[in-house]
Amino acid sequence: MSQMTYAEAINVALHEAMQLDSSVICYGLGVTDPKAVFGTTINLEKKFGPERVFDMPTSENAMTGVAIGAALNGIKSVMTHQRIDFFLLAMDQLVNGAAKWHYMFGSQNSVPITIRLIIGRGWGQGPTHSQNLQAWFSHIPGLKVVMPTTPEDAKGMLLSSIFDPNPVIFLEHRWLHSSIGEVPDGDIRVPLGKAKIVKSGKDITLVAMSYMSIEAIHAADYLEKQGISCEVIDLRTIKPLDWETLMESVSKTGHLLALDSGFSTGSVAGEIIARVSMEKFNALKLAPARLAMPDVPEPTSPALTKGFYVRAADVAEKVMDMLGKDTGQVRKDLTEPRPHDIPGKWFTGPF
Amino acid sequence: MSQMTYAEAINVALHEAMQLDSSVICYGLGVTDPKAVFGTTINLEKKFGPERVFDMPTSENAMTGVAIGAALNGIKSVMTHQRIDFFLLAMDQLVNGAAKWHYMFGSQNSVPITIRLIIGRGWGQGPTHSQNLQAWFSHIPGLKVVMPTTPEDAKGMLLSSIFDPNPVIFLEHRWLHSSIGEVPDGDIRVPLGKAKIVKSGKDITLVAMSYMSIEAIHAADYLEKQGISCEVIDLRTIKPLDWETLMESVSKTGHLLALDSGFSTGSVAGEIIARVSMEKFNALKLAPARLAMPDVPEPTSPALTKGFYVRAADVAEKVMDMLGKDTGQVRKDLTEPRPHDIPGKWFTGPF
Amino acid sequence: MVHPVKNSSIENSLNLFHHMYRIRTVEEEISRRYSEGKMRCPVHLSTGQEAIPSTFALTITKDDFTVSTHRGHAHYLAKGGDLNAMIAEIYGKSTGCSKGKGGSMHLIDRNVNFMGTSAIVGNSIPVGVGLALSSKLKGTDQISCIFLGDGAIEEGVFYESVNFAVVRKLPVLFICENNLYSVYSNLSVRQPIGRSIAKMVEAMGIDMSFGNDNDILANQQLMKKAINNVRSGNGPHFLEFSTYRWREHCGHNFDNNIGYRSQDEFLEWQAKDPLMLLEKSLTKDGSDTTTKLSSIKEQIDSEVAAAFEFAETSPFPNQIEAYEGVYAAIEGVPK
Amino acid sequence: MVHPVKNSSIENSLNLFHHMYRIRTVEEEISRRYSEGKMRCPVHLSTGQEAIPSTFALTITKDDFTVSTHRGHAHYLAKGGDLNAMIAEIYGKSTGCSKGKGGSMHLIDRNVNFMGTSAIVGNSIPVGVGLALSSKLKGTDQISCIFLGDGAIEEGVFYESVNFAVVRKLPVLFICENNLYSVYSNLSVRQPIGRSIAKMVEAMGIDMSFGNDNDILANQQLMKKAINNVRSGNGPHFLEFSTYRWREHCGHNFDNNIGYRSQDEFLEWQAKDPLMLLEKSLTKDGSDTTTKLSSIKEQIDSEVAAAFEFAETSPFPNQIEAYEGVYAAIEGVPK
Ligand SMILES: Cc1ncc(C[n+]2csc(CCOP(=O)(O)OP(=O)(O)O)c2C)c(N)n1
Ligand SMILES: Cc1ncc(C[n+]2csc(CCOP(=O)(O)OP(=O)(O)O)c2C)c(N)n1
Ligand SMILES: [Mg+2]
Ligand SMILES: [Mg+2]
Repeated sequence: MSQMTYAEAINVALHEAMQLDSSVICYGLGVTDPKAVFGTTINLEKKFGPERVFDMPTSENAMTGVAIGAALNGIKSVMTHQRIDFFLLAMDQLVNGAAKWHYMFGSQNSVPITIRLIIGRGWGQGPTHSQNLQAWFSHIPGLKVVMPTTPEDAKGMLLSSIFDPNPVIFLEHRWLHSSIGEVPDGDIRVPLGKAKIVKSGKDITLVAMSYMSIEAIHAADYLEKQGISCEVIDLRTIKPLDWETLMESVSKTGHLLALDSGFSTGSVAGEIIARVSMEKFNALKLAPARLAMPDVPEPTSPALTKGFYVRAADVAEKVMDMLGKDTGQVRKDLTEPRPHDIPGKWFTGPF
Repeated sequence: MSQMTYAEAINVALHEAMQLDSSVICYGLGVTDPKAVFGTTINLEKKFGPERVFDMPTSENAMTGVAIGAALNGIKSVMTHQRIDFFLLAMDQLVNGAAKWHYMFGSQNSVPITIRLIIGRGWGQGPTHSQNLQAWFSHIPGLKVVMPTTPEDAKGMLLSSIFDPNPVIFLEHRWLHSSIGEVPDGDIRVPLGKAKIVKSGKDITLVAMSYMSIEAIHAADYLEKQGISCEVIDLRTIKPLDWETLMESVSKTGHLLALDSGFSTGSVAGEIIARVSMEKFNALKLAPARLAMPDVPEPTSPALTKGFYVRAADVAEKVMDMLGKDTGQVRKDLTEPRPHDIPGKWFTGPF
Repeated sequence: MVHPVKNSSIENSLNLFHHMYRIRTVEEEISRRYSEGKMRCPVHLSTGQEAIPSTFALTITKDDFTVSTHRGHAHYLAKGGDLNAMIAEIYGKSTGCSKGKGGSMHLIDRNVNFMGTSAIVGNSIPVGVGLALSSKLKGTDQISCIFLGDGAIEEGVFYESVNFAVVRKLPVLFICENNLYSVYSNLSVRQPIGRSIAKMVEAMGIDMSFGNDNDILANQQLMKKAINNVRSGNGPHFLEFSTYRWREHCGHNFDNNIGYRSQDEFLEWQAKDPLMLLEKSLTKDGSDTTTKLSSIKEQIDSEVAAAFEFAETSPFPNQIEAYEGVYAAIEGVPK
Repeated sequence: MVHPVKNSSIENSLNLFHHMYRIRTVEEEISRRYSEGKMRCPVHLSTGQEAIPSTFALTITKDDFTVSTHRGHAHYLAKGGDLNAMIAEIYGKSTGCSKGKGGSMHLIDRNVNFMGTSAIVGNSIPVGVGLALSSKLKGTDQISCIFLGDGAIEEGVFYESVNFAVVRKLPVLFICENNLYSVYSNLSVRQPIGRSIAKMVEAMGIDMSFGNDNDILANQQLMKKAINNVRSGNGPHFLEFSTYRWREHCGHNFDNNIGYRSQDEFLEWQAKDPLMLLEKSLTKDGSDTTTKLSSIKEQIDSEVAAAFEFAETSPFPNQIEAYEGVYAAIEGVPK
């Protein structure tokens, strides 16, 4: 057990995986450069050599197909993109190829590839460097979609993703990379498809993923002081989603608020509301609710992103509103941090 | 007013648009070939010349960017792809470019492009020629998504799409191309964003789009004989979706079944269930329901697609089940047509 | 270098004939039966294009990897893929090489490292490059062969794949069958008139060779050299062959009447039919050869008939299988 | 052809100096102020790369179209884009050229047909080709210029765009600024060593020229010829220039210390600084020229200072504007 950042936990997991299995390779733009993808790929090339760890041409689509081909002969690729937005170039290889290969060839091959995509928000990233497209991936049969929140889960789920025989989309939120936590040593595997109840409670179920789980926890802490007991579920895996844990929680609390870092319409949070409404209609004491990003591209100016993101205050206000409590005090208690567009003071840009 | 097929209606709309406005151009693989994209582009090149109507290289991504660039100088492109699946190669240009251009450059340009994509099912099209990805497009701010069901709407909405200043994804279901209907002459515009109540009823709201609206109508006709009155809403536009018409209907019927031709998880039908559950919770008399494609790539063998699609029988059975009626007779009354994998006997493949 | 003696040259020609005749017979039999409506998936036939896969068949080894396209029957057969399993796949049977999930456009035979075909133009190209990367990582001498058409040349992914193969000097053989058309579109509306595909690709930093007119013996030499070259570790190679498909792009008919190409063009190519020419030249070699030709035909005719019989009598997959196999199971963890 | 007389040559050099000095000053002023934290978006500076946009500025006309990349400040300025509006955009102000929505990576000035830049590598290339298609359709003589880096060459969309431009003989000028790096990756890990980009593109069927080492007067001739060529209807042209960025890929610092490139390499290029060399050669031309240089500098220094003042004092957009402008309004229909 050691304390480390989320980025370090990813780095440790990559070292562990490559050490354990010589068929694991790691590539992507910047994987071998001095910045090492926000530090996540440090020392990999040094340790495992340029055959297994390499930079690549700016050819997102072909390089995804390369991972598929290598996978058909037993190579487990971890491919990294510094922004999810760049990966839009590779949708053909991902959706027509990787996701369907096992199925459409009668289950003779598997495609064990892991695609690390960095999502984020803030700091002038603007419309094409800040998308959170998890809903797209979770719509596609054959893909697994993972969104860990804590350093421990980042490590344990990256290891599980790499050794999963299916294509896994591994989404890292840029605002989590510097968060710190205890991480067990060695080959720890956190199973895909199991949510975590990070806080148990009885009044309402807050369900979230990745960075939104952090906002949910802040809100739950605040709400606790206001006498509201929230059950916070960190989904961790978006597909397959752990419906069992979720349904059980809603059965208990009778209230649901689903959070999402993606655009509202067609969000994963929407799918959650839909499934709960269809399957636990009678358990719901009142209308379920969702807080996600507005259906708007993210603007660049810091003036325009003020109040743009879903923050703990929004969550707390929504919960109190749902439960019929007075919300007048919330925004005074939970002000938007300043500056609002960075994860912490340590962050000085440009990324 | 004349009787024509859906494919002819599209052809007529293209002629009308190109006649009305010399800045309309039309291109895509096969647009000028003898088959003329299932007959939809017949005579366009002859009438409007090879500068405005042309075939293209198999370069889906660049050709989408070409439409954007031309649009910035006032050209209205109608681009056509014979399968939606091919267009996965162009997600970068569509999502990072076309959808955001107007917004991210401070509303100085608009991008009036129309992208015709053919969706479908059946007849051995298999995993990569049968996807229905409307949920993806409707998740993206800045796109409009249109899915007409009738020949009249195909014509009127294609005209509206072409003259809309935004990028419009125009989805045509292959099984509708040969359906016949009355179509008004001339420059008729069916507004985007307005659903149509194709059958009014009081017991349950059936909401559908494109080919699924046909199955919904069949089911409603059958259910009427069983004493169940369905209100059938043909969405026609998926984004922006006509929430007003939908909410009003659910308020009246208290029951909702949403149909979709896409994969279940993350479907447009899911978003509909979610929004109705959040906004009309108290109007719902019981849990809303959804019928969409299974979360499975479409297999090729006709043996494997038996019972695979959502058919009128499934809809009728689901409705009766929701309303507590005996469903024992449904599948005897509404058998799966034979062969089950073609829209009609006239269809002999290969497409 | 030792020149091949006459006998071995006849033997070689008989072998080529075998492969060409086999591919032709399979495709024509599909064509003959297609309108029965039992093969319920799109088929893209290679009648007229048999020369290239046949030279491939004689040079490639079982362990080498191969991927192909929508028009993949010939490549599957040339690589040694199981004929019965292919026909059964087209019939949608459980004995099909993809268990009925994939159809004509998704062929695979792992026993001979035929790794798959794709219905999306260009889609299998980088997959082939990835297979070459895997050989290099594993230190084997397997090369990876990628069949593609002239249309696939237009996809950006082709170019990206070539670039990466060159940068990492991977053992990839690109085999482009330039049949002048992509569906009903002539090359001239898709690529610059007069531009050589092979020369363009050469400028990307890759060795290339170009074979004309279905000239099978000349092309065989190009194929051999290219395969040897790639296997020797000289990096990727690009082969372009000029050829012609006889039947419609998708389906079983002739379609010279619909107007996108001329009957004259078709006849010109039919006169260069490599199968017919080879047979003609072989029958000149005396009655022994003629007898051998007949026995090859006989053997193949009955093999093909048996394959269709196998396909027709095989069971359909069970409906429930449609819902299985979306995810691969984690080892040790039941699905 | 008349050779330029000495005087007009000095004047030309002074004009080039004007543009280079202006771009340099803007970029360096951004760099100087960046750590204040008021420009809250990624910036990709062109310090060291000024020669190419400056020759462009002197030849291109206002009506011609231009698109560019994440590293687009210099191109925007060279095309005649409004300096105040650019700096304001980087500051996220409502007076910004994209009203604060886009930032440094999304610059536009419709008044001079600078049509946009993109933060996605390769993304604006086909957009430029589409603009050329529009000129052809409208029968104007506007050409379309596309700035791109050596990294963008690796995207399939580049290749697809070139192909389409050639097939339809569109008036497109591709201007590739090859600065050897994509972020921290040297060309050698991304493209075949020793392969010429320009020659590869030529093999795609396009005219090309190559300019070395920031040699500004030579490059100016190439630029002029290329622009004339494209305008004359000879189809697309590809220009490649070898150049070097001085500062880090993204941000305001020097970064030769972090290890992806050597200080020596940097110093070698700095010694070829086109701005410094031009100034040196001009000051040799006598005191009159020296005075003119000083007055150019003075004028630009104060112009740039004013632009920052404008940006700093401009109002921020209203929060509510974030939610506006997702869709363009249909004419006659209120939003
Ligand atoms: C990405 C994509 N675009 C378009 C198609 C439609 N399509 C199917 S086959 C084909 C022709 C490709 O031509 P070529 O590569 O020359 O192969 P050929 O059919 O001539 O063997 C096309 C365009 C497709 N399947 N995938
Ligand atoms: C599709 C895509 N992939 C990766 C990136 C990350 N990225 C931003 S700038 C850049 C470098 C591009 O290099 P080049 O085209 O040579 O331009 P330069 O920065 O040298 O001017 C990269 C890879 C991106 N923005 N878009
Ligand atoms: Mg072809
Ligand atoms: Mg560069």
